[in-house]
Amino acid sequence: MAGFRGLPLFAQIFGRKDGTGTEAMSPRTRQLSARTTGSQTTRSVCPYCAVGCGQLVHHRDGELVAIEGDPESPINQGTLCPKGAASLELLTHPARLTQVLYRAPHTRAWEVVSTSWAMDRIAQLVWESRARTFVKEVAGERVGHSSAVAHLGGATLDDEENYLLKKLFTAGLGLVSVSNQARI
Amino acid sequence: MAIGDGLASNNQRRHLYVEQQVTVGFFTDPTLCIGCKACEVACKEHNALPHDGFVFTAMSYDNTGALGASSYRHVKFVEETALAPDAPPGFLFLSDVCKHCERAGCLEACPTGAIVRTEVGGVFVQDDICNGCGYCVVSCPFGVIDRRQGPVPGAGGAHKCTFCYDRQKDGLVPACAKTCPTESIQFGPLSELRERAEARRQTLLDRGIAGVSVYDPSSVGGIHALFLTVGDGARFGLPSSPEVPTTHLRAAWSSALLTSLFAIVASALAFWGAGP
Amino acid sequence: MTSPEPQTSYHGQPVLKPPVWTWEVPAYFFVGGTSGMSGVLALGSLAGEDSLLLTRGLLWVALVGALVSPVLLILDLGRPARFLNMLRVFKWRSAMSLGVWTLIAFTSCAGTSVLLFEGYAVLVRELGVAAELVTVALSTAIALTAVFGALLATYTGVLLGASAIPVWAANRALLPLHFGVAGLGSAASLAVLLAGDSTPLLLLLAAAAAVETLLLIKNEVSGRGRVVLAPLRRGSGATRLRIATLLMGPVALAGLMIGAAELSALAFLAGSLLSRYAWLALGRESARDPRAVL
Amino acid sequence: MPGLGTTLGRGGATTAPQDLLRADCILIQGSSMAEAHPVAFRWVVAAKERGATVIHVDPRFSRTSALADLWIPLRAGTDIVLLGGLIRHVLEHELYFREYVLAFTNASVLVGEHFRDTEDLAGLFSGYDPEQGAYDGASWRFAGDDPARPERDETLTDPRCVLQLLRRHFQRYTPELVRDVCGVPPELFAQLARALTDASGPDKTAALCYAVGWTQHSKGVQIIRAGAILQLLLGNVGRPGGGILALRGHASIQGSTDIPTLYDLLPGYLPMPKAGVHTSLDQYLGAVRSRGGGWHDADGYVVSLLKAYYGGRARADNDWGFDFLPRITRDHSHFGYFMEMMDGKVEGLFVMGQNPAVGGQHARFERTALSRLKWLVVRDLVEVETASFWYDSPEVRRGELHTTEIGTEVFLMPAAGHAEKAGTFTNTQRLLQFRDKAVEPPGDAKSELWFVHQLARRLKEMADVSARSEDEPLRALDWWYPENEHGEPEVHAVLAEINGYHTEPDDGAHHGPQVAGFADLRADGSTACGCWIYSGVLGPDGVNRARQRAPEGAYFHGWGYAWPADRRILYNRASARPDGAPWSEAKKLVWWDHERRRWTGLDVPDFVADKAPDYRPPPGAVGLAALRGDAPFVMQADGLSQLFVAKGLADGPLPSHYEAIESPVDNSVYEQQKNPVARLHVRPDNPLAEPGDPRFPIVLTTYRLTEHHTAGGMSRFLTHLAELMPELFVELSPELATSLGIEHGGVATVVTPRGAVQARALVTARMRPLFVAGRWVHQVAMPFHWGGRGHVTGDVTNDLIPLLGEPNVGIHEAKALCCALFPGPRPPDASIPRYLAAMAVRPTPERV
Ligand SMILES: Nc1nc2c(c(=O)[nH]1)N[C@H]1C(S)=C(S)[C@@H](COP(=O)(O)OP(=O)(O)OC[C@H]3O[C@@H](n4cnc5c(=O)[nH]c(N)nc54)[C@H](O)[C@@H]3O)O[C@H]1N2
Ligand SMILES: Nc1nc2c(c(=O)[nH]1)N[C@H]1C(S)=C(S)[C@@H](COP(=O)(O)OP(=O)(O)OC[C@H]3O[C@@H](n4cnc5c(=O)[nH]c(N)nc54)[C@H](O)[C@@H]3O)O[C@H]1N2
Ligand code: SF4
Ligand code: SF4
Ligand code: SF4
Ligand code: SF4
Ligand code: SF4
Ligand SMILES: [Mo]
Repeated sequence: MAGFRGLPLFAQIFGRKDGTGTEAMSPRTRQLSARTTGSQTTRSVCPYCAVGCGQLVHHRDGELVAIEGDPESPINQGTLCPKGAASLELLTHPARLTQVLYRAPHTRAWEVVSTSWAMDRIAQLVWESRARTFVKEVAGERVGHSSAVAHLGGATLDDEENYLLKKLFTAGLGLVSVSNQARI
Repeated sequence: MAIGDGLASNNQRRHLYVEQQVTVGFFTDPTLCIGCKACEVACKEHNALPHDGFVFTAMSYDNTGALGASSYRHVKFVEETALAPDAPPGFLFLSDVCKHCERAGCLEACPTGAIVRTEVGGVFVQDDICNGCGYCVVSCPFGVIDRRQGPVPGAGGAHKCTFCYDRQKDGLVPACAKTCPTESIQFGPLSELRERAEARRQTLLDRGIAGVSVYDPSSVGGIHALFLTVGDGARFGLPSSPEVPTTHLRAAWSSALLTSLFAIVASALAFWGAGP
Repeated sequence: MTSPEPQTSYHGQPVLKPPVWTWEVPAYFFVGGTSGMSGVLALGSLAGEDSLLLTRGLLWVALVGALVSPVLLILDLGRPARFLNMLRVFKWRSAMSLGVWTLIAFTSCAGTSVLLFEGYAVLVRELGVAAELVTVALSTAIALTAVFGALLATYTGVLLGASAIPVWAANRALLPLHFGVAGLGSAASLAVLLAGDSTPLLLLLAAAAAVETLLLIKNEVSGRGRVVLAPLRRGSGATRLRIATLLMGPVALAGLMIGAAELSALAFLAGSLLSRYAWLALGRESARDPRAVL
Repeated sequence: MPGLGTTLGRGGATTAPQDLLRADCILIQGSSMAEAHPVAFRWVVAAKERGATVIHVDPRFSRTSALADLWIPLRAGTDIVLLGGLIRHVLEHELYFREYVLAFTNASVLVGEHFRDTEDLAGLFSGYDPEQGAYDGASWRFAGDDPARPERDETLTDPRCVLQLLRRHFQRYTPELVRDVCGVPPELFAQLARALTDASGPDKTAALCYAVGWTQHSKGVQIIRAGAILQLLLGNVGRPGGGILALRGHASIQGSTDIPTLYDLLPGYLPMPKAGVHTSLDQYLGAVRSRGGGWHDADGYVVSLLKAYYGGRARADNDWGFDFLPRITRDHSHFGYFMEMMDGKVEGLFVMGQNPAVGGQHARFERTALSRLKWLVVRDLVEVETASFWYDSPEVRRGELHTTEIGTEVFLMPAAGHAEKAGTFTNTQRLLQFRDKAVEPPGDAKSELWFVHQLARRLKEMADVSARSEDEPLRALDWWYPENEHGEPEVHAVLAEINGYHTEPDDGAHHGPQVAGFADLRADGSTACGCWIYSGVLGPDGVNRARQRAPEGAYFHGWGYAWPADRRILYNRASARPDGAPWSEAKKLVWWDHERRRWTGLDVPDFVADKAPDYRPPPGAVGLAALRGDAPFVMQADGLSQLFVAKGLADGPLPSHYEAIESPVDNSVYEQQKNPVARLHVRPDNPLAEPGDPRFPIVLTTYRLTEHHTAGGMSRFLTHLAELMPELFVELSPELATSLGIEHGGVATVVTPRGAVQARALVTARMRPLFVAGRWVHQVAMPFHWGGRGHVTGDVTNDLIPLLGEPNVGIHEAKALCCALFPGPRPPDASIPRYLAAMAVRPTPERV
């Protein structure tokens, strides 16, 4: 009988309703709640442009649920532009890379390699290229650099990351061909 | 309320409108809109909507084209070619959305009760009920609701703006209004918005902007998503006098009943008269 | 290009959504109309004499149509498995809701009628139910079949008329008549084809054809220049509707006049079917034209 | 950002978008703020609603123009003429804010007598060496010996004083010139001038917003200089609702200039040592330090940086490891080394968060250059075109490159996204905002922090067993960071090093307590600091100020941390009169509290807190003490903003108009056609159109769309963004479309000497031909977000753009060049010769 009572028609007849209001709601509708409800929230900053809008990253059990503007941020006061609003898809879309891909010289296809192998190989390549091309001095002037191993990028990276990159590449390895979007 | 009120603004603060059964709405103001489409994206992200095709329409910067089963917000780009060669061109943006009509054609038409009126006055399609009969589609005088074509989640059912009923139940502002960077979309109690819309109209008239009006057609008993229009509303694709389809019921049923009567009588007469 | 036309619509885009319905819906209109009006004829046939066989046939047509109708309806649903949700509510303002309830009522009545009709002997002779009682029940059932049948045949006009599609809404009063009469004529035509012609059937067919002829004329002469009615003037919907009403009206009449009853019946049936498709096409075209509502 | 750096003292926006709310007028020029910084534009709209006048100067009528009160269309690349016209207007009509200009700028300073202006030398300044294509700026110096106390003429009448030089220099920038060069009618110019000058004065301010619409020119720095001069003359810098808002690009572009991954800078805007120039630490410090002003303390910053880099190996006896640092010898910038790459001189390249195959200039050149590498490491969220150049590029499709012939070893490594790692972004308003990590990155995706740390560990191990002297810096590198369970260094440890610490550990720890700010930094090895301007972000109390989220007050201190020292409006001492009182009640920000004898107000004073307004430096004073109490530009040797820049710019002390390198017209301002010191990189694989080349009569400018992000890696792969702008298009006027037979919505091909690109035609009255120097000039505009991958693909606009560089920062010229336009698609092989042949016979389009 409970099922029958739950039927909107019943509610309609006995409640003199026209079937367009809450009486016609399904159990699911009655239980609706926002997808962010009950999730954990981490404060973040939009990864796209330099406006630096505050974001709230909602996640549950290690999975992202939603990313929205942080209403407390004095920069954006909860709002976001279309890019910021698409941040969830940015992190969750299926084209995200999840493995290290490697292409050997002259071959036609990617292969999946382990991260540690790739790191060892990259370290080796850096080491060799730098050794081959290191210039100690030019015309008696101290140079101490290699310009043949280059770096590009940084404006999407964190300050801490750029700091370590510059420290390793320039202060450690003596690489000078270092550039990022600020140049262009 | 002004842009920059932040947490104090209706667009950001949590609310109890559902519990308190306050009728809420939108007021969308093209004179504040920057055509960024954040509202479209935020809506799609929140509702996990599929894309609507990657089609270049050449309709200014609008490649969404229309509201539909997978686009609940649609920013319209109205470009006016310069009338005088050196006058600045007009370029107006208006974020269109379901009107959540006071007398909603879709709601009245729905045979399953899938469409309901919520506590806050929104018109809500219950996806778990809708059987995809499509009657709401031809019953919306604004061309809003549509049946989603597969193969995508929610295919076969009719969809449109939910007024973020799920969010509102938890005291959250609709995703589109919350994200709008310039508060071109304002969310709040409908009565307040009506006043604000009128005040805005007056302000703009005072600033010398001609042809400003509030779009709130009485022919459907008023709408819950008010718009400001500049110049001819037709440029924004807003019907001048939308009709609630059920206003035609009287005439149509009268005709149906008379026809029925005619058929029954005629057939009786035919057999009776033709009898021996 | 420097003196542009004033903008009268949003990039010429449609304001309304076209109907999403496919072939099943007009087919259902046709089947529902024919079977519904067969119920009406069944009632009428009771007034005649010696037409019990005809009554029986008409009831069967009504029942078969009643059973085919939901199949067509369901086929068109975006989510066919949810057809039964139609029974969750009863909404008098929704022509679709009323229609479905009508269909159910009609199916029940037609089914009951057929059952009573076919079970008459068993009921009276073997189960000993009073013959009067069965007769009254049967007559009532047939009467109700007729009433619901007539509504079934005409509500589809309400369904379209009470919509936002301008050309449908503009014809709200006409469509139930148009569809009802088409149903009546179709029922008569089908009966002619199945049971052979008889005066009452031919009379009814003639009456239906006459009404459709009038409607054809009305469509051609009135409403010129009205934007909402533009689809009736030009386009594939208009062509289809012209052919359909020509078939139902003048052609069927002509057939009757030359005594080719079967031909008339066939023409009418074809026109009747086509007219439903025509109206769907007209609806699509109407929805596409922003001028009709801006 | 030397435009702002040389003029004002620091290379950052002086203000924040939120402060625009207090502006009476907002001039947006060289930016489409509503489109590229939509949320920052929120504050423009808010200001407009409060009555501010919003002006947009842009070749395109854009979504920004739509919201502006006034749109001024101009020919791309002519901003200096318009700004020069405004400067002239302000000077000629004595509309400048005299008290401000006199006290806070170097208007009264006298320039040495050897200086010759462009007026005298047909568009060149004195000191030009045509052989080198470079200036010797010696003759641009101020009169007198002590830069901290230059000779001044407070009456502003001496013909050698900066104000009079300005007057003379801009004399020819008349409204008529503006009309003839920019295409701006005099009435419109007058409206603009009125709006700006009306919003200037003690109780009014106007703000200026610019972005890459100004920088991406062969004279970008000087355009910014012109804007800054105008703002200074109007008295708008350092005041609420005023200032110059440089709208920067990526999430942490400001951060990546502050802590630069750039060849010529070290953290905190310290220059990279140059071979043969900075031969010793002393020599280096001599060049970096100034006698007066904030740069005097640079020795502490430099030594602390070396201590942060080399730890215990940086000692007094080895010049704190100064010689561990490499020296730069030439242009090692993006373009510089891509040229070398093309010539086979670069072996390996790391690309971390950039996509030069699409975003790079002359992208076709850059993609081809990639194929000459021995190895390439790309780290990104998706497989961007830079990673797939060897099998999926226009060059491979056209048969210019063959996959199996490409010997490059390519690594494509998955990067962690912003919510998958913790770290700090520095936004356009110099605000450091720390993000916590929300979730783990997917699969094998790792942060750059992890990557560089793991690479460093491996390389340091190799160095430890090598005996080579060149590996000494690597062995010396202080790589002390504790690791977390993922093998990632603790981000707070890195931030602590950036902030700086006392080197003396208490108890066997790596270091002592963190320093409280850059004032604590010493040149004696007792402090280490990775980036002095960030010092204070993670002080001795251990509070990460970049992570703070408790905003308070009008400038919401307590939300993030703004460098330097949490000052939100730079040079804010200028918001008070020389005597320390606010200019007006309406525009008060920082003022002198006579009672407490301190600067106080709504912001952290950008000034020595207790230096009285009437302070006059004693003879022999150095550093900040050498600056007067009414000199707000504390990073300048004289404490004044520099209307005339005597030192530090490659292309002259004053902005002067040169045509874009590719321009349809001759320079009508000077005989000198183009920036004489622009880096042209002319070579057969980088051809340029000559000025007025009849084959390329149309001005092409490029821009971004709200719906996409730069090279597309963060937008083309997202359905919700890709569907909004699915195809590359070119915007053109109805007049041009008619004359070329191009249909709205149809396909057109854009051709420059470097490439041919196909796009859909968006014919719109928002693009407008301009009447320039007696003829109609047409402009077309293209976004540049498409490439070969993602949900939506298309030709690469940057295949059209030349590789050439502005002389100070090497920025390319993507905002003004020349092209030809054809109806219809380009042939699959993009055979440019075919187009060039066809072009020879085409008449120049006219307005129809
Ligand atoms: N949606 C979105 N936002 C972004 C980005 C993005 O890709 N998409 N990118 C970010 C990045 S990296 C950056 S650097 C910024 C850039 O931000 P903006 O500089 O605002 O971006 P653009 O669209 O490249 O150029 C701005 C305007 O300059 C105009 N312009 C072109 N030539 C000239 C000229 O000669 N003079 C003047 N006055 N104007 C000219 C163009 O028409 C355009 O409207 O945006 C950031 N924000
Ligand atoms: N014609 C023309 N060309 C232009 C311009 C123009 O105005 N006109 N503008 C120029 C300007 S201002 C700029 S800034 C450039 C921009 O051009 P690019 O910097 O080349 O382009 P982006 O697409 O921003 O590249 C950033 C990449 O970083 C990736 N990424 C994001 N976060 C991370 C992370 O945490 N780690 C790693 N490893 N990767 C990450 C993104 O997926 C993206 O692929 O384009 C320039 N090109
Ligand atoms: S939300 Fe938009 S404006 Fe804000 S930081 Fe992100 S990209 Fe920039
Ligand atoms: S606009 Fe259409 S879909 Fe929305 S409530 Fe009204 S009738 Fe329904
Ligand atoms: S399609 Fe769904 S929502 Fe629309 S009328 Fe039918 S059942 Fe109701
Ligand atoms: S209210 Fe919610 S569902 Fe409706 S348009 Fe806004 S975001 Fe979309
Ligand atoms: S988010 Fe706001 S400003 Fe952006 S398009 Fe939508 S309504 Fe307009
Ligand atoms: Mo950028």
